[in-house]
Amino acid sequence: MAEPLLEIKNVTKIFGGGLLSTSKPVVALDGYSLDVYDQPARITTIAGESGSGKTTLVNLILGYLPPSEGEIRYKGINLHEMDRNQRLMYRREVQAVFQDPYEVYNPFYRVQHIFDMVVRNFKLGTNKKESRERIEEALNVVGLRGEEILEKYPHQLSGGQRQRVMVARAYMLKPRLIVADEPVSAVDASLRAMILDIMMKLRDEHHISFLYITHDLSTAYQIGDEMYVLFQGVTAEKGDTAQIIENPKHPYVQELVNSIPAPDPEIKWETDIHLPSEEEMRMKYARGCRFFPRCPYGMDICKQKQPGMFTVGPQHEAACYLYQKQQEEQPK
Amino acid sequence: MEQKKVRRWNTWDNPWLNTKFLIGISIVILVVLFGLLGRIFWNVELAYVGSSPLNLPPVWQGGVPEHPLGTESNGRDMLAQLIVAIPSSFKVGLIAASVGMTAGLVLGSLAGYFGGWVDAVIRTLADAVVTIPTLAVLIVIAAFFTMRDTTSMALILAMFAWPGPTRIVRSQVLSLRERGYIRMAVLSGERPFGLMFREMLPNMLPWIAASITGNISGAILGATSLEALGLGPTRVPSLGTIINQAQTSSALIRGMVWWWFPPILVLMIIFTSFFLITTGLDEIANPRLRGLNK
Amino acid sequence: GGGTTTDEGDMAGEETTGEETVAEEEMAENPLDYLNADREDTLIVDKPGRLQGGDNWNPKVPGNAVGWGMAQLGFESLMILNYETGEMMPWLAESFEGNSESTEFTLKLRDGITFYDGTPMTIDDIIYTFELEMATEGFGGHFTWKEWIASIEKVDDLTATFKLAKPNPRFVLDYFSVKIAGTTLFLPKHVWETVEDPMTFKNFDIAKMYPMATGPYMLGKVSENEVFLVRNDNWWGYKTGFQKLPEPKLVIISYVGTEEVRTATAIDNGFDVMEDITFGAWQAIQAQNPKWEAYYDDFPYAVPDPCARLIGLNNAVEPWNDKEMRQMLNHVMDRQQIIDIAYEGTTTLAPTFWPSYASMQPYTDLIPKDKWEAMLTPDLDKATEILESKGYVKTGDYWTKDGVELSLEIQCAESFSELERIADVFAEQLQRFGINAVKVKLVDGTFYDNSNFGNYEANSQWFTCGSVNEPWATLRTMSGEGAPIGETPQGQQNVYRWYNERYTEIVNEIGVLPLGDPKIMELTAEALEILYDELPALPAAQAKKLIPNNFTYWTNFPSAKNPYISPWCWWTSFVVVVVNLEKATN
Amino acid sequence: MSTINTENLILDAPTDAKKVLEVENLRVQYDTPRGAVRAADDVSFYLKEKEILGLVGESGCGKTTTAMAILQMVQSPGRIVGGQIRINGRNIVGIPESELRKYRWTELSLIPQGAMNSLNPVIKIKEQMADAIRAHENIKKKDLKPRILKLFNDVGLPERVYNMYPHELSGGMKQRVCIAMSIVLNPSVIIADEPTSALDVVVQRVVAQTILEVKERLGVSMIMIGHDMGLQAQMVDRVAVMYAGRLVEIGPVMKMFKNPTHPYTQLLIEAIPSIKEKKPLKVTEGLTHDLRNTPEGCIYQFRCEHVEDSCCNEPPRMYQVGIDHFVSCRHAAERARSMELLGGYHG
Amino acid sequence: MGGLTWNYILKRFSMFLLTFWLGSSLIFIIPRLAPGDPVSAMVVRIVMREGYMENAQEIIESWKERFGLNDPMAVQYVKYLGNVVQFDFGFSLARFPTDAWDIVLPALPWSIGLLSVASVISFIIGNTIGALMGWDKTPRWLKSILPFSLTFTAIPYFMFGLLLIFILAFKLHWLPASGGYGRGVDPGWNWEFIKSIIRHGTLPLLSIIITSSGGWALGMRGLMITANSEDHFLLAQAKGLSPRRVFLRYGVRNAIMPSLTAFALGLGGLVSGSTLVEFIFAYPGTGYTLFQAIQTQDYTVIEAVCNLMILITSGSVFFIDLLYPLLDPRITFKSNK
Ligand SMILES: Nc1ncnc2c1ncn2[C@@H]1O[C@H](COP(=O)(O)OP(=O)(O)OP(=O)(O)O)[C@@H](O)[C@H]1O
Ligand SMILES: Nc1ncnc2c1ncn2[C@@H]1O[C@H](COP(=O)(O)OP(=O)(O)OP(=O)(O)O)[C@@H](O)[C@H]1O
Ligand SMILES: [Mg+2]
Ligand SMILES: [Mg+2]
Repeated sequence: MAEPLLEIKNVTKIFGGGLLSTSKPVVALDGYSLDVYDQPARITTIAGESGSGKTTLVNLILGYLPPSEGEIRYKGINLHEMDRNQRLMYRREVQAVFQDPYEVYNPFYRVQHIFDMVVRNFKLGTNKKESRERIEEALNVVGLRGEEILEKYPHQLSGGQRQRVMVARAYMLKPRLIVADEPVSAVDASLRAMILDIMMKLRDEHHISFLYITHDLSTAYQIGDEMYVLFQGVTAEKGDTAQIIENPKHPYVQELVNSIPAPDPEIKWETDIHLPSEEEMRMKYARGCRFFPRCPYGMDICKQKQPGMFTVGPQHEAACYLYQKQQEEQPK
Repeated sequence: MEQKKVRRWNTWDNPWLNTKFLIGISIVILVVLFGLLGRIFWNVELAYVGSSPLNLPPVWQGGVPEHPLGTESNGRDMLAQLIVAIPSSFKVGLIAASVGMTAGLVLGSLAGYFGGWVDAVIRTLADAVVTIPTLAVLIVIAAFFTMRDTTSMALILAMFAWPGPTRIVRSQVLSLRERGYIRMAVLSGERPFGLMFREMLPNMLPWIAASITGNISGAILGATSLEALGLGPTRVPSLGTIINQAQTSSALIRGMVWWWFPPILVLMIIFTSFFLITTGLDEIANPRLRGLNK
Repeated sequence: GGGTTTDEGDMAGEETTGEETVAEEEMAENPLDYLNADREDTLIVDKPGRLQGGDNWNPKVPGNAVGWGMAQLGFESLMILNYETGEMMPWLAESFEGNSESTEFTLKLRDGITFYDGTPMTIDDIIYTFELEMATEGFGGHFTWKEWIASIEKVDDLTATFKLAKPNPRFVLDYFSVKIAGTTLFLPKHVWETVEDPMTFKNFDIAKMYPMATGPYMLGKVSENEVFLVRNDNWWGYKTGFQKLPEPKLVIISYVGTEEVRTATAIDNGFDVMEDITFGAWQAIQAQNPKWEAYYDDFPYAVPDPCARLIGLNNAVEPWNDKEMRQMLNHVMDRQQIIDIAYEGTTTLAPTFWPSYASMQPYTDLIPKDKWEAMLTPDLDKATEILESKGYVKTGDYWTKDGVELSLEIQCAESFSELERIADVFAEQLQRFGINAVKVKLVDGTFYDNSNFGNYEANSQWFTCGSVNEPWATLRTMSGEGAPIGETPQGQQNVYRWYNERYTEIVNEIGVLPLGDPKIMELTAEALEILYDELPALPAAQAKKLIPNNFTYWTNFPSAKNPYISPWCWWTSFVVVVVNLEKATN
Repeated sequence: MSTINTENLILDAPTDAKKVLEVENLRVQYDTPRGAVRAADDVSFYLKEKEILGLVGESGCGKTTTAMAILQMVQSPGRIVGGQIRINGRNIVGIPESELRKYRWTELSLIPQGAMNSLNPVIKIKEQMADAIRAHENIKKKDLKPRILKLFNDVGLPERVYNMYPHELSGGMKQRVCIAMSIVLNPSVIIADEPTSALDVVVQRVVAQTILEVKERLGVSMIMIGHDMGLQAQMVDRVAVMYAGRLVEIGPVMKMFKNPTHPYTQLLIEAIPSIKEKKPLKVTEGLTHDLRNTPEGCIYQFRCEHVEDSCCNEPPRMYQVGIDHFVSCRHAAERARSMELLGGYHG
Repeated sequence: MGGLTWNYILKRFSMFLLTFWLGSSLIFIIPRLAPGDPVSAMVVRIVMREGYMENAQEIIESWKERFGLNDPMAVQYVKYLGNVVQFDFGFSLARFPTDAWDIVLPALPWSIGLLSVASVISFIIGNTIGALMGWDKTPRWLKSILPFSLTFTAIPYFMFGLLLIFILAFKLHWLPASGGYGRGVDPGWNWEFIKSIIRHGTLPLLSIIITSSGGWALGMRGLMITANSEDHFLLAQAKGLSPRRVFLRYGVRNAIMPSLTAFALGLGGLVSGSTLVEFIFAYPGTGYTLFQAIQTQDYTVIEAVCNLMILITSGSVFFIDLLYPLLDPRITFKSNK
């Protein structure tokens, strides 16, 4: 396979415990690795329960936070060793769309401001007319028109419009990768479809890859190509989206998929589910599997060492000792 | 599908048309106008020592129409003094508050935005300055600079007015820093300067506006206290110097109400109007409050 | 016990034994019992300033509190100068006289002087004080005695002879007569001998009757704002028949706060004697409590203080090094307005460098008449004329020369509001005339430093102070070579940095002439001729002290009608006032 | 204005169960300087004994406002401008505060939106629980603890929570504290405002189960606000759909999911992403209009596929289309009725 | 609550030391920047009383030598740092041979006593007024009256103090006008003395309280408005709690934290007294002591007062930083979110 566009190598992020912090250290990501390829453009989903480190990952990739350990490489260059030009290039090529479509607007300025910043800082367009054209074009891609949007204040837009403007903003830079952190979880069901549709369009027609962060497996299922399921800072399962959801291997992912409420009043949740108490979860299995306290299949080995990734199918791996044998039995 | 035309905002929708805010602003304007227009209609030379007869009561207590509000025992006309004093006190308040606030904004922004040692240095400095007696600094300054007018006085007050705003701005920046639009601006290639002043600053405006009013009254009072201790320029009368001189000349016990009461009344009016402005601004910035005092 | 039978006539008529019985009845077992004396037996003295270092009663170190009553009523002076007569009245001394060259002075103490504990005061105590002071560098008189005194010889228990290093006709006047406020205070040898380090000795122990002194009162209690002095019934002055026993059993020196509060306290009879107050306050008191009386019944009400007030000029800086420019300022100065506004009329118009006392009148009369007259009213035309001749033009509000505004910065000491008000008024007069004058207020230390080192243009001050009954002390302050800016002039003389050779000569000449020598008049006239032409400083006003007295509980305060002694309650001479007080008979 | 005729709704409701809560023509508006925001406009519905009513709708359509109006706690600058709210038959709109206090929590309790911020961060959990009890009962100190612990047990919280501060709890635990708190006084109606929206699916499922359990045991009626249609399908008996401050459809959950009547409801149901099959996303042009300028006529006219001229002129009223099932669209009602005549539903 | 780590404490502690050092150094430098010195100031005082002074220059030199004022600044500074470490500043330069502490310490209880009572009361009154102004259930009549109580804040409190003296002490004779206690009473633990202190303290207290409550009120009003709109406040109302309880436990309790911080930061001010109040009421506190020390350039007394003040201020900042996470669980909550 070609060289990955974005490489995350053994990244660990620890919060707190630092110089001025009052809290105990929290390991948000633990030796986490991830490769994002972009030929052809694809949508890579990162899923996982709340607090599993998804947003932290986004913050690391976008450079809002430095990793505690490990490195992030873009086109082979370490993010924290980039020079000025490389940084600018990186900012252009890796863009983001966030969860809350209201928060990302400075309430003080008109919508135009969002585009002005980009035009000014990345020198898009040599004159007013040219940049305006580029803005229009970008808005058209997401099905909006400049005159109905740009002069308004953010609160005058609907949620869907706001989110689409953000996509247009990212698109305008013609990035290679857009990091979308829960882009649809705050919008109305009907608008959700529209945003996801635009994402697919950008992937297919404009060859922009996405890192789609969500805890909603059903949307991932609809648009995603590859999927990583995170659990407490480590990958539990990765592979083709459809495969994972249709045939989850890791006990956690199974639990997750089972918990998705069926949108059908006739199909109720099957069994009751019980989570272990906080203490149990907090108990340190120093090097053991993170899921062990909740796992119905817990084995002795699980207490000792965090399992590595075991192949469970074509392009499908799970971090669970259940599949250790399986892998050993059918070596590649 | 045909779109219905959405009605434009009603002109009366403007949140700045807040009654309290407007009343406050009008009082301030009236008071300032009194000072500014007074110069045209009244001879402000009478505000200086020895320009008028001594100790005349106001006209309704048997004074003379040449000095309608009476005179005090340095031979100054009270009306002229007020005309000169109001703008000068206002000036002190405005300059001290705005310089102090600006310094607080810049330092607080730097501390909050960059954190680390910048933060440590600024915080330490702010804490240390709070403990230094204003008087000591004032005396040093008086030894080197001639305090010819109220501007220097205001600047000195400003030197002590920044730690408060710095602390507050710092915490504001700390929370603003996490806002989505700041992250978006970073993604858009904005540099720290742009982030601090283009993105964050406007969003602190309501707060800035609200606290600048408080700081102005504070600075006017601060100046008054310094003048009461006899520090500060004296040729140009300010509300503080009038009160101070009234006090040292035993105006109270001499029954010269016309000497000590007007400046206090003006101070109270100024304070009230600023309070109204602050409340109004609060309501403008925070829609939840609008019904609160109905 | 409000005994009202203390009329002098009554006492004179009593037999000696009878007198003793009366006195015995009034006397307390323990002087500290007087702390609970009734209001009628108490004299309350106003003190406008807070007591600090209230545990320090060592009269020779600078930070002491003896000014709170002990200097006045505890320690006593050898002589006391009477301003009215210009004569010195012997107090602790029986006599203190010099030879004709003024190089040797002989002191004879009164017999029977005792300290509080009964120990007699002898010439040994006096000599001990001088020796201790000369040996201790930090003591107040250290440098003075080293300069003047060559040796002291004890003649007998009450007599000693002082040999001076150089002639000084004013030796007794300047140091032992309460010429201005203070005098030399003497220490009991038997107490101080036992002290380890006299510099850090605080001399404060009420049980041991420290500070040990000889006067009619001793320290009874010190609180945060007040000092209580109780009567020493064994006072030598009473025992020896030199004076009567003062009637107040308790004297309280009391600080109550700002002038407003002091005024209100006075109205409420909270004081019997006040230090200086403003005219406004006096009006309020007079209107609300007619028992209060000032020194004069009418304007100026106040007594002139011995230090005249002036605007000092730095004669070493442009353009004030030019005599005509100084004269120009003099023409602008409206002295009557200064009196009317800064003093609200409580002082008199007299442009002298010394106080306008009766004792100084002969010398004041020597001032050239035309100069004197000219100083009584401002003359702006003359001032304009001078400025124009110097090439100044009036553009806009101010006079300018080569585009530079003519300005003047008048420095004042922070804690001296009287001088500040003069500066205010004068600055205003200059402003109106077109000179950009401002008043600058500085802390005392800075003010003094600037004055010494010449870092000023003009200041509002009183540094020609000194003469009260002869002219030399004041004339001297402007003599000598002015030090260059940045250096201190010799002996603090001539901070104006003005130098006139002839003037200095004259002053030196007067300095060694014995008091009362007729040649002094002649020389003084010549000196004044120079001085009033050159005007190194501008006399601005006579100082005033408005010191009202309350006749509710006590009478016979000194006043213009009854001027038996200067009325200042903070001077060492105050003991004379207290001894003469009489209980009011309602 | 009040052309909506809701008589139908109340009179025709064929129900044997007792109605514990009736909301009639509720109108709430927020007065802003830019005009009144009509956050609840002519909302009418009822809640039967022991039933869970789901209230769904896009963000900002007035769900929370309606809930708060029921509690008589609309926050300034909002106010109730019309309508009635009857609890067990008694109208509580406009009764004095002191009277209201007697209803609060004993009759009506609330599981607030975002448990994160609904617990006072500086007071211990036990105190916050006890406050609710003490406000309505004279309870002995020693009885307090067992009672609270029993509640904890009911919702599956460990005992140690008793002595903890809110920040020491996880989101799920906080939510359960809120649930426990809502049932301390056995209210007849619990309003749950998006009780699980901040939680991930696994925790959400646990919390949802707790709520159902509690409800079963206590036999209370509930209003479940939410916008996750999947969760609604799992939990509620009836669903009410709001759009821009109006109730557009209300009906039994089966019918709503299998046979949605109102175009907006249809859209909501169709847009539910599935994990069963990949299907093309249904994209509609969406435009949220400003609640300040409600159009004349139907509220949904700008987005409706079936919009007709008449829709723009006259606001629709509530039409009954089945048992406990009403829709506020004439066309939809007609369509539904004709389908019913054809016997097309009752799945 | 294991929020505190050693690392954190150490870091805070070094901040504390840094602040302390910086403040101390400023206090060393600033008074020395002005020309003149305590000795010259002393001489002026004498000259002022007595009109003239013989041999002033020699006296000045000799005293400067004695006080080490002729040493190079660096030497003085090092000596000073030594003094700071021992918290002993030596003799008062203006009141030799009284120790600087002997001047400051007797004044300290008065200032601390008066100001702590005054600040606590004005804190309570001010915050109550502010909280009521920011609360939506406050009776309307009360709400319309409260702002008027704030206008007193606009009166300079020395003027207000004087007014009080005139009305209460001199016109009505209800309370004594000045001083710390009555003339006849003996300091000590006796009822007479305590009663006298209270009577004498009332007027200064009143003038501080009335004029400074407004500041608290203004701040609290804003905080209360924010607290009012928080979800838990609404929930408390929904729980049917009595308005009073909602107000206190769910409103004030939450809004008070920033005010408390400000209060703690102001603790340093207790030491430095309130110059003007002491001036007007002849109250024997440190404010006037400091004022006089500054006037007389009495470096050691300034240093003693200010270092104590710096110590208390930076110390309270330090303790707030340590205590805050414990006092206000929200802090830990926030950093964990
Ligand atoms: N700034 C921070 N300081 C301390 N801890 C943090 C910080 N940011 C995140 N964490 C912790 O790191 C862990 C991962 O958080 P993160 O926000 O990445 O989760 P997430 O997967 O995005 O969750 P969600 O689905 O709720 O958005 C959590 O335990 C969180 O408490
Ligand atoms: N204080 C307020 N001032 C003005 N408008 C308000 C206020 N509070 C709510 N609104 C408006 O009222 C409408 C309904 O708000 P509400 O909170 O009831 O919606 P919701 O359906 O609960 O939304 P969500 O799903 O986001 O919780 C919104 O359009 C909102 O903008
Ligand atoms: Mg996240
Ligand atoms: Mg809501």
